[in-house]
Amino acid sequence: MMENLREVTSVLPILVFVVPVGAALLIFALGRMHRIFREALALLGLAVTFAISLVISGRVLSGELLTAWNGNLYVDGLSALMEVLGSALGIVIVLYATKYLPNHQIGLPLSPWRHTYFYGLLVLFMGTLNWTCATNSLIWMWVSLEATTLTSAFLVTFYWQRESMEAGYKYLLLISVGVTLALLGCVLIYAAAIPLLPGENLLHLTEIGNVARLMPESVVLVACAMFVAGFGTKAGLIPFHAWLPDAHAEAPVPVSALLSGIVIKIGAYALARTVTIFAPYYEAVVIFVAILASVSMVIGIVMALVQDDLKRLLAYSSVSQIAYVIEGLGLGTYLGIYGGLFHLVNHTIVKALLFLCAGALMYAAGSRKISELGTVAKKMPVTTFCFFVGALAIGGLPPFNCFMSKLTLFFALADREILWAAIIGIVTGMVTVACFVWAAFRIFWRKPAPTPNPQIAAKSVPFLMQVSMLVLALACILLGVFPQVLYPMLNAATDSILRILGAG
Amino acid sequence: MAEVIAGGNLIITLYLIHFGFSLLAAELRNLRWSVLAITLQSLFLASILATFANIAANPSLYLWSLTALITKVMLIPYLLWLYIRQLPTAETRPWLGTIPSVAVMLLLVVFIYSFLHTNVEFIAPSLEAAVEPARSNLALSLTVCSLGLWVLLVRRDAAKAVIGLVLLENGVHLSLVTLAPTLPETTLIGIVTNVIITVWLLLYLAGRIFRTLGTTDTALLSELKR
Amino acid sequence: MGPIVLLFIGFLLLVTGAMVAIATHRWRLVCSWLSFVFVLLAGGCFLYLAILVFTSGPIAMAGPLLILPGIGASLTIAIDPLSALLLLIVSIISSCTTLFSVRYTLRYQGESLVRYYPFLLFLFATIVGVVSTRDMLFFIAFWEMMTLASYALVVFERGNAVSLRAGFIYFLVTHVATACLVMAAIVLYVKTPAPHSFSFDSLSASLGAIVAANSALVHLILALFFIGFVTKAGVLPFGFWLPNAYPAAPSGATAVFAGALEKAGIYGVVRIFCELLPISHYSYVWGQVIAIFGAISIFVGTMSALTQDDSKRLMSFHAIGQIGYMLLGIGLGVFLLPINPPLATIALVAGLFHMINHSWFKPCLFLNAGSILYKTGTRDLNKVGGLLRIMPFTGATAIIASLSIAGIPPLNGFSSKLLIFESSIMSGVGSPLFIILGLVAIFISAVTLASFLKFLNSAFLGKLYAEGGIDTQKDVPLSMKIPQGVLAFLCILFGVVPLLPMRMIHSAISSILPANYSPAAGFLFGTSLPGFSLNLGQGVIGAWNPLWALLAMAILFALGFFISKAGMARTREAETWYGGREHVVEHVRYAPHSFYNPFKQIFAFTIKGIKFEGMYPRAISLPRVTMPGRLKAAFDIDHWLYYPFARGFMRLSRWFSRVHVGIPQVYILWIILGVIACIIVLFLLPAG
Amino acid sequence: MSFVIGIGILNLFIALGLAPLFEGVARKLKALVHSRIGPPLIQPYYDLLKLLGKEDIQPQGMYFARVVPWICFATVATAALFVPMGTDRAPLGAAGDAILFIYIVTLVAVCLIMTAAASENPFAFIGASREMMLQLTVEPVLVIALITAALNARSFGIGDMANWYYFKGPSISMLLATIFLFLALQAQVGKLPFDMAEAESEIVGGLFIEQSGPKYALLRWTLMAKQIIFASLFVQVFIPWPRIEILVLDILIHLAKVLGLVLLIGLIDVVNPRLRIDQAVKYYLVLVFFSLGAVAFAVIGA
Repeated sequence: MMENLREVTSVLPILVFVVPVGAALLIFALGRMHRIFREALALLGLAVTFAISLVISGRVLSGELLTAWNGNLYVDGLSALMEVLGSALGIVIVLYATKYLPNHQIGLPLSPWRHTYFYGLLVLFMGTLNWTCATNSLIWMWVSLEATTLTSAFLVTFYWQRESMEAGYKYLLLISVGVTLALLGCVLIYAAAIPLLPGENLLHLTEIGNVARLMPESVVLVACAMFVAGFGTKAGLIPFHAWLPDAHAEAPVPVSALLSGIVIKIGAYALARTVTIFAPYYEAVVIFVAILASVSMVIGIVMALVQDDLKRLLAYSSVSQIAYVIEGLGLGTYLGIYGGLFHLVNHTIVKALLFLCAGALMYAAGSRKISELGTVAKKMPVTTFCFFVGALAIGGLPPFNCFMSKLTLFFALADREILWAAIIGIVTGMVTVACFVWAAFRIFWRKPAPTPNPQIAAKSVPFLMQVSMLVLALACILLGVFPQVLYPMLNAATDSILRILGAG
Repeated sequence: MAEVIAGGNLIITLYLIHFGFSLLAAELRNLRWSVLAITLQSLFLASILATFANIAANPSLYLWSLTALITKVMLIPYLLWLYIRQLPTAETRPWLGTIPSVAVMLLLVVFIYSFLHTNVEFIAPSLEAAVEPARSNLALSLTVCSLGLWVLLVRRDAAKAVIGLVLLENGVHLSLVTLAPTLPETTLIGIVTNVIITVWLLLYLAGRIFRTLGTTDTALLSELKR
Repeated sequence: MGPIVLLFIGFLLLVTGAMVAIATHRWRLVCSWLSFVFVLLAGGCFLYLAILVFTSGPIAMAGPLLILPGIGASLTIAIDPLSALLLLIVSIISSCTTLFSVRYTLRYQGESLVRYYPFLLFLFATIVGVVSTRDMLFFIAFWEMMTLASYALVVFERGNAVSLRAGFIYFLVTHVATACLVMAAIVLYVKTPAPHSFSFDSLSASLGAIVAANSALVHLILALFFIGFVTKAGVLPFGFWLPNAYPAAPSGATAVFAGALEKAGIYGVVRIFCELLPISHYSYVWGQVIAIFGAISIFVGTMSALTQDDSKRLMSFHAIGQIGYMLLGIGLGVFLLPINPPLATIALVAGLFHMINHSWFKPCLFLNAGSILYKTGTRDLNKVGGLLRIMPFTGATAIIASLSIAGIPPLNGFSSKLLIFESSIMSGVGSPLFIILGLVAIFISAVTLASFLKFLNSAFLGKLYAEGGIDTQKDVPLSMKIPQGVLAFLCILFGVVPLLPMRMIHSAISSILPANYSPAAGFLFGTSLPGFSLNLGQGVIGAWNPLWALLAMAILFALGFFISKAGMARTREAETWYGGREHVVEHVRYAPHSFYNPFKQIFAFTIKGIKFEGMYPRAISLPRVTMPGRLKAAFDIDHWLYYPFARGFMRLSRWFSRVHVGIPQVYILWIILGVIACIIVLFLLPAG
Repeated sequence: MSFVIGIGILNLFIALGLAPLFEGVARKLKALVHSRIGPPLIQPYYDLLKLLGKEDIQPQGMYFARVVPWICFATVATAALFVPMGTDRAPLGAAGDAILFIYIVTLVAVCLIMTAAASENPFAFIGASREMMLQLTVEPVLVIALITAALNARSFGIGDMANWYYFKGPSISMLLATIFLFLALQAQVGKLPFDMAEAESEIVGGLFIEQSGPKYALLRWTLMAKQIIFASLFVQVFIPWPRIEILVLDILIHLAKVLGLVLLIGLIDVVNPRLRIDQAVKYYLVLVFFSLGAVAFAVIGA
């Protein structure tokens, strides 16, 4: 626990979400003139945001808590982590998208406006993400969370085909309904907490911890149920995950990498801010989250096993992997949260890598169906290597990053005497390995499919896309071999959550 | 004391009218009429806010009713009206006819009121929420929310789904009044802008779907199986 | 830092070697020779380190290299004599096999070397990692990486489906084994004292605590560890994958598997059952379990080897058999720990001595099989014959290695088998179980001899014959002869001077067992360097003096030579006599598969139609054999266990994914029902 | 040290020197049974001397084939050094030399098989495979008998076994072991019912078809010596009784017992037809199974 924490008011938390919004507006304005404008502006916006978030995390690591607007914006370890992760992923995705969007098969020739609003919405989405991480009030967090959904809705329906519109419609409708339920939960918690906090009219997330135990128990349980349901829809836990496979399958690959990488993580972040606070005081919440997570883990990966469409397979595996993160966060102990956050970071990297590989495959082979992708290994060595690194990493094999995070999670579960969850986790790990290795085997090494797809590797994968894939693959291996690189950042994030719990 | 009681039964009547219009908005098959019903319902929501302002002597509630008036009574109906013109007026046949859905709704109202009147502390977090006008307001908001969900569940038409979503948001807006009166206005404006943008995006999407699919029947939107 | 730096230099060399191999894999010879140079240097470092440890006691790192604070795991490096043994083996085996594969991989023109040398070097690095870490988490991490590297080597020949399938089975089985290790580690980790940590000492403390509480949990932990290690070592019934997986890999890699990879399993068993497990009645029970599994593998492995005609498969079955001998020795040692310290030490020394000897003759045999494959292009013994005429050096090393694995006196196999037999029979006085196991061991050593004589007679002796034709009359290139020569020389050296390695192993054993538990080496094995005597405290029970025997044999050889020359008989060269008729080699050859026909008929009992030749069901899918459908189905595990399970699983997952009907309203229904379910479950769960 | 050399020379003299004599006696007995006079007792010496002078035919290029017969002779002679003939300790034997003896004898068999295999002649291969199968099934009987004795005497030394048996007197396990070992002796020395390895009539000299001249002489000599070694082991361990502490007399008694045993073997050899190899293997496997009974009794301590 870092004791010497100084509340420092600084302009950074505001900048971190104003800059992307500004950049987005600029893109909307100038984007149509020329390709360079929109891509350069997007990259510039995200680079500046990334720099700001690095400065913020540097200051947070040195023991400062940045606040702005007298406490309404509040950046601690966890939000710094999410901002850094988000903007980093954003940069990689934009790099990938510059090459991917202009010249791939699906969809009619894209008008310049279509490109501009893609980059614009992407950067705007980053802005809303940073705003979610920065706000300190429960209700404002809900508002910004809803804003992220809105900005990413039209990214999903980018192709405006029949399927992508359907996916977009479901994405928007289901998440709005789900997140409205979470609003009910927020209102309940707000109403229960306000009388206990005199002179406080905007319920700060940091203060909830002090009164967590004093609130009436039935209200807290109902609110937790609402939170889990609402933010669970956003994160994609089983009964509420319906939008996830369709949105991932139909959205363009950079967007699905974004969805899988950051969007569901915002759901997990929201749960970390709300449900984890009640974990130490209400054993039922911990057990409930563990049950729900185990169910989503198993059913998610079981459904992934049989998918023929590569992106739907990756979507279902996201359902199963995010369950690990939420199970960790739900435990409420240092090790649990540390493991959950560690897996959150690892999964973002691995899943983004796998989606980019899927994109490269679609780019070269023009098809998403595993049955139609026969032996492409020889023609696409980099993609094969990256996909295998991703497959082995997500399975949780030692030299890669998910091994350490899953192991930390299992120890946390074992420590909290919930051994059955650990065993389910290990079994799911094995099924994940089997599912991915089998899929990789079918795609890369199997003899060509009975109906040989003519344009297999008609085009070679452009260099920029390969670079972004290699960067992510390298991150997987590096984090696997030197897990303690992330230790200071994760420790700060976990301490920030525990400080909120501890205060209570 | 008198106006309190007078105010009291004024509130009850407003509640009933509000509930009536939301039921109408849900059931009317002609989209234009249901848009009209939803605007009236929002109007009464604003009036409820106003009456609550003078009952609980909380001036900020007047501001709340003003914002509700601007957004919910003017902006959303304008958007709805703008897009409904492109869509067919008649709504596609819902799964359940009017009689069974009305019956279910009444059953739901009875259940929620009886449940809240017996053990209100189960859901009401603080003491003043458990007092008479707030309690029935809470009950009303829960019913309107469940009505909204019911519309989303049963109705097949895309526009009708938007109306269901608006009903749901109004219900939540109502609960805000009783549970979170001290909420600053900016947050409220934030929530309401969110609702507006959602409605606008959904309607634009419904329009595009209608142009490609030819119908606004969301049940047909089920290509992505398995 | 001191000498431990050598370990990092070695490790670094291997990793850079792998990188260099990746970089230069286009130019095959350059890549091979560079890898060999790197491996030789690394091997030199490890060898020097091992010798240093034997002479001046264990070396440990000052602080932990890498700390995982959250979990309490830290990569602490410590080389004690036991790991020094493994280092010794790895250093020599790695250099020999890499040198051998320099020319051997020229055979695989189709396959790119980028999937051979990097993984080979990575395999050596991970084995060194496994033996040098004192922390269970990193032990498992290295263990899993070792499996990955070996899997990559097994599926080296991408073309043929058999090796891919064998590789896949190998991958799954070893993965399940590692899962057992992980679970055992977790159960132990949770029970460690307050600041949970993974180091072996804290784990052994927690195991001690559980043993003190004498709960059945100890059996669970030990069973999980045992299955984890034994599957890797290839002990039947867990090692069923071995006869398919080893021949699939190229001979250089198979030699490493048999030489060093299996020994990691044995190292694990010794580490857990002698060091972590405190000496208690558990070691009494588990000693017998280990010994019985050893005996099973000896019997089934070697009996089925008798009937094999494929040279590499023959060697793999014998690998299983020989591992059985080691486990018999170690199991006996663990069994005797609570009762009789001197005999326990001798038994453990016997087991480990056989491990080292096995690391010399088995890779040598695999390299011989590789040379035959290199020269004649076939592994089937029926298609080759009389190669001694054109491959004298390989033939000589094959004869030495075969005789030493069969346990013929002057060679190293004999001294370790002698130790195993004497300790098992002598300990049998207390319990009859070990007499039976001893008898099985002796009888099976005769069967090993028979099987290797068949290998020698069919491959090297007899008429020169190779179905695929032989390109050049010369022996295999020099770079393939040297490793076989080195290994054969080591077999002779360890056979003639057994006391030197036994003192090393004794120091390793006494370093693991509690202090001054096992009597001094001098007391147990005598001091005279040439021979050793087994002293059990109550008098010497066995002694073997190889030098004297060799001296006598040399004198008598000279006597025989002079007698035969005394007659001054003229010598004449002549064609072999085939009853005087014209002959073609094929008609006249006595093919190996008919070598033990009578014996096979006796041991080829059939259970209702399924032909069993020497305990291991011959390839069941014999088309010709008409057998009752029911029984064939009963034996074909794939059909009644694996495929239905897989199909059921797929149907379940297809049913789950069909739940997505696509209609938005249904999904909204899910959300509503989900919320209601959440509320109900939350209220039902036991509150706070 | 001097004791070892002295006894060593004595053993060699008995095993190599007297072996042809005992063979001559056996031939004489065969002749008497066939009711003919038969060759003089020292006929085997003449055969060996004649063969030493005969022309030595060698296969081209196989140096190994030339060296192997000498190795055979050397191993048999070394085996002789491990068997106590009359004395209580074998010249080279130390404590626990029973297992050494088993393996040295196996080495002898290996050398014989190597000679056959090196000669590339299919008949020799058939002989080698038969010899190996015989060795495979007969050796366990020898091993089990020795282990029975070892378990009783609590030590692996052949001398200790003999002493223990001498002082303790007959016991059930030892009697059983004696019977089974005697039944196995026939095959170990390669006498008639089980001499299919070098069956002259079937596979034309079997193992030694390609050997000629001095090589053949050495190999015949090896067979004769092997017979004496096995006989003396049998006699030393399993019939130790008439023992007088004087060395010379003990040796003479030992020779007498060995002679009696050789005669008995010769008698069985004469009257029995040659068995097929699978019959022999089946017979000996049954014998091995029953000899386990002897070990069981030894364990119980009977």
